[in-house]
Amino acid sequence: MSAVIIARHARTPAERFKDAAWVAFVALLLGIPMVGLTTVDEGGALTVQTRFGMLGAFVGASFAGRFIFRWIMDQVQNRRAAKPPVAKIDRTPQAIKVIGWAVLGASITLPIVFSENRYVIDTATTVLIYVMLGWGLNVVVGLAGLLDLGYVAFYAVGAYTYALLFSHFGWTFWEALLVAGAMAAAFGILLGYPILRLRGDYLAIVTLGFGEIIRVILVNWTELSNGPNGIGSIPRPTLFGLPFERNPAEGTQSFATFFGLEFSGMHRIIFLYYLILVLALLTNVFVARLRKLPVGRAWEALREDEIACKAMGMNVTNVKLSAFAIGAMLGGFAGVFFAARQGFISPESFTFTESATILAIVVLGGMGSQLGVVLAALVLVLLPELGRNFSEYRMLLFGTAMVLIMVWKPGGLLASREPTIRLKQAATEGGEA
Amino acid sequence: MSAATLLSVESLTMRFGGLTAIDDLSVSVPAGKITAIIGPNGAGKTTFFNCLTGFYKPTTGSVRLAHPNKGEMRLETMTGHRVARDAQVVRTFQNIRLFPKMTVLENLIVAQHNFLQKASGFSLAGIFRLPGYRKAEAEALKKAAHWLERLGLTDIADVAAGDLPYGTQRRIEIARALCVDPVLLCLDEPAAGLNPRESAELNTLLLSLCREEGIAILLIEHDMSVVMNVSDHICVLNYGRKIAEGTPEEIRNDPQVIKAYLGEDDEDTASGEKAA
Amino acid sequence: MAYALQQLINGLTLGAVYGLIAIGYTMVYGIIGMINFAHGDIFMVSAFIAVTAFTLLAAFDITSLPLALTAVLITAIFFTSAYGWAVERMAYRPLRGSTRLAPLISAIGMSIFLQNMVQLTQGARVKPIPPVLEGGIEIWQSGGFTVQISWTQIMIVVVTVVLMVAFTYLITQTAFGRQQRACEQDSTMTALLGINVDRTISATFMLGAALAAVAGVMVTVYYGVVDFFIGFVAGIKAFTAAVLGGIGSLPGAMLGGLIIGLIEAFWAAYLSPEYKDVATFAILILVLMFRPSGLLGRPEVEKV
Amino acid sequence: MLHMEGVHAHYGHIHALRGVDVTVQVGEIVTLIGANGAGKSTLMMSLFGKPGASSGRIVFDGEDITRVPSHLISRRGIAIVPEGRRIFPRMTVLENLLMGTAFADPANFNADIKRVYAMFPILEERASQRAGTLSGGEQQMLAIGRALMSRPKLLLLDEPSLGLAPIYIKRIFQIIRELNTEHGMTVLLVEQNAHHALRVAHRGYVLQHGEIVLAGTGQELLESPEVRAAYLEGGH
Amino acid sequence: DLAVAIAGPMTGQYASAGDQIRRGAEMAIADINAKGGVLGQKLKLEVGDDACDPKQAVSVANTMVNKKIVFMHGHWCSSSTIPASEVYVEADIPMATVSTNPQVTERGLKNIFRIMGRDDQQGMVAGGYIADKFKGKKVAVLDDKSAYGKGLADEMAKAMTAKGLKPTLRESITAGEKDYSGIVTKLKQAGVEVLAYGGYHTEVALILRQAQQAGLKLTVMGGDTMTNSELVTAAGAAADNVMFTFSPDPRKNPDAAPIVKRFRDAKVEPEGYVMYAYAAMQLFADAATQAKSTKFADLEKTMRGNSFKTVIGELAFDAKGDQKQPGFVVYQWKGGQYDYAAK
Ligand SMILES: Nc1ncnc2c1ncn2[C@@H]1O[C@H](COP(=O)(O)OP(=O)(O)OP(=O)(O)O)[C@@H](O)[C@H]1O
Ligand SMILES: Nc1ncnc2c1ncn2[C@@H]1O[C@H](COP(=O)(O)OP(=O)(O)OP(=O)(O)O)[C@@H](O)[C@H]1O
Ligand SMILES: CC(C)C[C@H](N)C(=O)O
Ligand SMILES: [Mg+2]
Ligand SMILES: [Mg+2]
Repeated sequence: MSAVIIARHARTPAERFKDAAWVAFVALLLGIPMVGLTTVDEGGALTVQTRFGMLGAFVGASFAGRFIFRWIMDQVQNRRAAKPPVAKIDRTPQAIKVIGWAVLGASITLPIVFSENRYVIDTATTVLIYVMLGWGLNVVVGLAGLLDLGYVAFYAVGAYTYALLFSHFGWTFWEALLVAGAMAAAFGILLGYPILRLRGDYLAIVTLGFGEIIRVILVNWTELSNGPNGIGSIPRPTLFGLPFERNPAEGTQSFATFFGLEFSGMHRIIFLYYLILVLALLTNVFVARLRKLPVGRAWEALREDEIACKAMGMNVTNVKLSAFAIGAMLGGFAGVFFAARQGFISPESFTFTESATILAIVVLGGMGSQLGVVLAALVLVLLPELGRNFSEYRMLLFGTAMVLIMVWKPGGLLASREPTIRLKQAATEGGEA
Repeated sequence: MSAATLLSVESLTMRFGGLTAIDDLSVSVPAGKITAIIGPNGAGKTTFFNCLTGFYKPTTGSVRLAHPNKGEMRLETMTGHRVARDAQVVRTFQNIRLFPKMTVLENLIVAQHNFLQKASGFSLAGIFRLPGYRKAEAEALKKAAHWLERLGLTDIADVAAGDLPYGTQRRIEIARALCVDPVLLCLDEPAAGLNPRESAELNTLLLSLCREEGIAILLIEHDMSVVMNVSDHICVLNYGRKIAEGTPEEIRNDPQVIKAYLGEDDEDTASGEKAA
Repeated sequence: MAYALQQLINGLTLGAVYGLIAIGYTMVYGIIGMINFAHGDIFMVSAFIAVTAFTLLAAFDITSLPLALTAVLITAIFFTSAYGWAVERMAYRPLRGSTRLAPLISAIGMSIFLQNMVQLTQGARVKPIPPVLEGGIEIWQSGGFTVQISWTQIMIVVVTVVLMVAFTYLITQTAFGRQQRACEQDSTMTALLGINVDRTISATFMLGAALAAVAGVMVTVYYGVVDFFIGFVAGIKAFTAAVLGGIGSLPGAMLGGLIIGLIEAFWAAYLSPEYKDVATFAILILVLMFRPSGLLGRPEVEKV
Repeated sequence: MLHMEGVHAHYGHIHALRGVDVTVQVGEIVTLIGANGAGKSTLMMSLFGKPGASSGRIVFDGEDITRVPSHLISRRGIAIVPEGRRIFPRMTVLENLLMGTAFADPANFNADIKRVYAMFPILEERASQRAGTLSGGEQQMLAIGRALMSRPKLLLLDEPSLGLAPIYIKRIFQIIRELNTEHGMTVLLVEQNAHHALRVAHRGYVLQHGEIVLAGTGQELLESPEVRAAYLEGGH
Repeated sequence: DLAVAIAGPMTGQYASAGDQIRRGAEMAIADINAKGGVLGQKLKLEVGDDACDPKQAVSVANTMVNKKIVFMHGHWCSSSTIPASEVYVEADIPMATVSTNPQVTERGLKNIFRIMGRDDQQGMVAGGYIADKFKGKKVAVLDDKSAYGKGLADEMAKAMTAKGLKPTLRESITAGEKDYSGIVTKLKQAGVEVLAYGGYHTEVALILRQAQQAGLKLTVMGGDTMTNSELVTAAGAAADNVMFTFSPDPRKNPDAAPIVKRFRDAKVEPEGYVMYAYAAMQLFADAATQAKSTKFADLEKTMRGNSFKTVIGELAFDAKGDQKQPGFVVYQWKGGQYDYAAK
């Protein structure tokens, strides 16, 4: 509420100065122990080193930064205040549609434009994996409102299922895909069952614990998972049986020889890209359709009010379990793809940080919004990538960005909710039928 | 009272620690009629509803429903959702519990979850939008539209339920409960927050639900202009016990009820004037 | 037997450390109903401040132990509280009134930020201090095995218990504690009753950070080594402890911490240390299945 | 005592108050009536800045409080029984009452709590029960009791009779009158029970779609045909 | 300009190793450029941060491919090196790594050259030393469950057992925790005097400190990660009980003396991986100069066929890409410095 007051009041330069001075003072307090002082190791014992210059620079920068920031914000607000508040027509749904199609178009043409740029396509593939994971987790968190901090467990289950099916039985990607999905779904139910009665943050810690349990088991149960060494040489998916290899086995064709192309590593990269694009789009259609089905509405209703759901005769247990199972299954699919793309998996890829990133994608995107997930995945994957140029500042900037985006858009990047059914439109549709 | 008994509650007791909220209560609710449960604040009315509808497990006692199609059912043994789904005993809440971010129409469609879920082949048929499911959906929509119309909510069907005024939300809750096809509809203070004019409209609605659709109604209400005008039968609770039972006329003049609940008549008596 | 006793002592001390961090967690949770993922990192910051302070004191030749400890505690509490305040002000206050998950994500971002900030400003290397409080008592000897309890261990347990009692009193018995709880349950209404919600929340964060600061100093003294990564594990363990004991309950946080410390010690002592985290989480799940609000958490009865 | 001038308020893009002018004199009971969604609750909450007035002026005791932060408003002597009661469900009844005294003179505490317990004996019986498990009507009594604990100069009551048994409704209106005459408390009252409300009120306003459409003394409004048709009689 | 790259954990838990690599490489590149570069072109260093996360490692690899690097020194963690190498091999980029897991070279990739020994050799040396030196004493084998630590510990246990010294205890701990009093008590109870440890130095320091508090005197045998002087800072005097295996100390290489001095002048102690990074760049510069080309086929042939003089000694590779004379030596810390341990 204090923000509201500030917003209405045109600030004088003196006030702005005072505000910035206060910020500088806080910066000084925070800076003394961290920036101004440090300990260095001089031959086995620590000594304190002072860095007053750096501290000064830090405080000065805080002051200037705050002063300029406030000034700009005030300008913006004044301009906004000058305009009378008009009742805006909510055009978001149309806008979202347009952006959605644009993003789709861009993602289809991307490999054509960047056909020689391995990095771009590979990074885009990573983005799509996260998009798919985000869409999967969105079912659990965004729609059903169940906080899941251990989503990575299902991703791991999918990846390891494929890796193990391959290494023990020689199953291919396509054969393993469905089994791995089912396996992950089973794990989803396994996790869901004991925690049906938990709410909110209790759910969070238990799911987090579940993710850790899976990871610790993968690390320690060496006979099964090869422990921390991971499983390698996982085969890449083929295109209807055509592998992407330079030297196909005797008497078989590879993609390059079949189409009479010269072998290039890019073929596989592009193929993997389109594969995950298709998987992700299928996920999207699947989830979007589910949302308009009774289960989907039940998930949302559950998020809104569990007790009212019960009073409407809804079996809340089944609804929760179905959310966990379907979310887990989608995570499992993504896991299979991940294993196939990396060719090597180890427990290190399935840490809590990974779960946190996926959750951040869902929340930053705007819970329940499909396009929001895409935007958030783009931001969260590209930020650290772009940040590579800043090397050691990379993760610092990443953390800062996460906070800033949340503060800037607390509801997520795209936060509007589209009804699953409308009276008007439904009536006209019904009329046609 | 010659009508068949729909619900019979026998020696129901509900204790919370040392507090006895319902004390050896026996009530019978006739089919196709409106039965009101009244009583001072804290008498145990809402607790009684909670025991009927599976939200609380009563300490002792039995609740038997003579379901018109399914025979006798023991409600006290059924858990939350089964009371609504199988026994078709549906309730509203004293503190409104809508799905606030969903639209009014969606609220009404969610109430038909079980029917739709089956029709969607547990989503398998639904995901491919097979005709069977589409037909079911159209049917559900028709039912929702019907109740929206009856409760005057058609214009706001596509508005998020949580953004609507209190009185409107009350009506949505009733519409939503009706979408579950109740045999017995339990309303907890449906007129709270309605003005006299709206209460009168509610009266009309309740009467028509009962008389035309044959839905039995169990009503908790403090607004005497509603209770006295629509009830066929009134049951008065105090400290979890039944202190009186009878027609509105009998109850209005029952000295015990006046003392514990209605208060001495004075020039302020709302019941008469409000409905004038 | 002697071995079991020693493991019990180890477990209790470890549990007290978890408990101490968990109290801060649970207190912040109790006021804004949000998991402050950055709490572990605040604790880490305080450990770094403690290291700097100890080193400074050594440089000035201040060797009196009580004096040094007090000075370090005060310094750490002062600066760490400033961090607690700033984190709340920057990352959480702007999110007041949005969904529950928004501050959670912001907290994760803050945690990443703090970790990397410390890594950048203080270096990625571990920071050791020379042993501060040495020695202890030998309690028992049997079969060639001496059971020891060090002064540091005693200090940690005592400090934790004292703080737990003091803060439990603060939260349950004082007007300030009542106002804190009110903020969590309905902040709008709390403001309507004349209470400055922002200030109450800030104060709670500072208190939470002060608790983390005490934990940071204790850990620095006990283990003698800190690095920028210690907040993560400690944070997760403390969070688990808080939930196990019943989030929002201070004695619960303490109890949860002790139980986890004991499970870890004994599981590692008699079964496989590899699976001790699995054991901890499995027990957590088991407990929550039967007591969905944790051991001492009040069951959430929702009257309908 | 209270003076609202051309107050507008919004929820997002919903324009809930469209320039309301309301005045409450010291020692008056003023009532607001209006249909569902007219903006009655919004008007009360806008005094506390939730939602804040986007334009217009609110003056209390000669001071402009339009932009004063919410928590400072109650300290000037305004207390509210809000819509939906908003008791603290996980606190005991006593703690809820104590919350009402955050800025009251502790010397009055014993007298105040006695007065509240006398009004609603059930609260004394249940002093250590968690408020969330109280019955609806008990919660309403608690909300009223909490508001009275701070000895406000101006008491805002948003549908105080909601969920109360008839015997208590009568009590409530008696109490309002008592507070007003014996303790000189000024009251702004929103009621669906317009009959009761207009009868105890010195003056009343009729709110429609966020605008004041009618004002007058209680008696005038009671007799006004528009009011009777719209709010007092069952529509048939 | 020619782009060459290093990759490793520049952030995260193992950032101090990344730091060493960077310093070594920067110095090497400065030196090479000062002498006119390679084939007339100046070298330009690209730094990739994988934080020891396999997924990021692949991403870094792709970035590097895009930057058209001609040589990679890295990655550091075996679990990163393995997946990343599959990217480099397709892009025809040779890499020199210090990752020690056998799988790094066992997969038959032709672009990998390991300028460090392997965990199995390392484990063999360490395990053999323990068996010889501490015959009859109780030895516990402990690891931290990382790919590196567990592999090393397994090899040590194998080698010891082969030489007739069976470990008394075989346990794992979780890296990143602070409290190891449980395991220390367990060691004390079992009367263990020697600890064979597979893992990183941070945990060893804590275990030593806590053992000291518990009145337990432990001798530790570890792997290459114990070169980090953080161990001494953190463990204090107890560090003198730490032995480890490492390639012969490049700082002792008389040929490297001027370089060592230059590092020390720049306030960088050329410990751990610093000199390896330097050597990797030398390896590339020499190979390119000899091959008169930076084409993969030429470089690969030259690297495999010849031997190179670097600051860490002569480098020559076998068909798999392993160093021909890995020569692990047992070291011991003494008063803040490490030196060859008594035979
Ligand atoms: N879960 C619970 N725990 C403890 N006491 C409870 C619980 N639920 C209800 N009670 C108590 O039981 C009594 C009956 O409550 P109930 O809600 O049934 O009253 P009611 O008749 O509906 O009253 P009202 O008309 O005010 O809504 C009340 O005194 C209430 O405080
Ligand atoms: N939190 C909110 N968000 C959006 N719109 C709201 C919100 N609260 C109220 N409104 C809208 O503002 C308008 C005024 O509502 P308000 O609650 O003030 O009416 P009221 O007169 O108190 O109605 P009632 O008699 O039902 O209590 C209504 O149209 C309502 O839909
Ligand atoms: C010591 C380092 C080179 C890293 C470790 N040897 C590994 O391969 O993971
Ligand atoms: Mg009730
Ligand atoms: Mg209202």
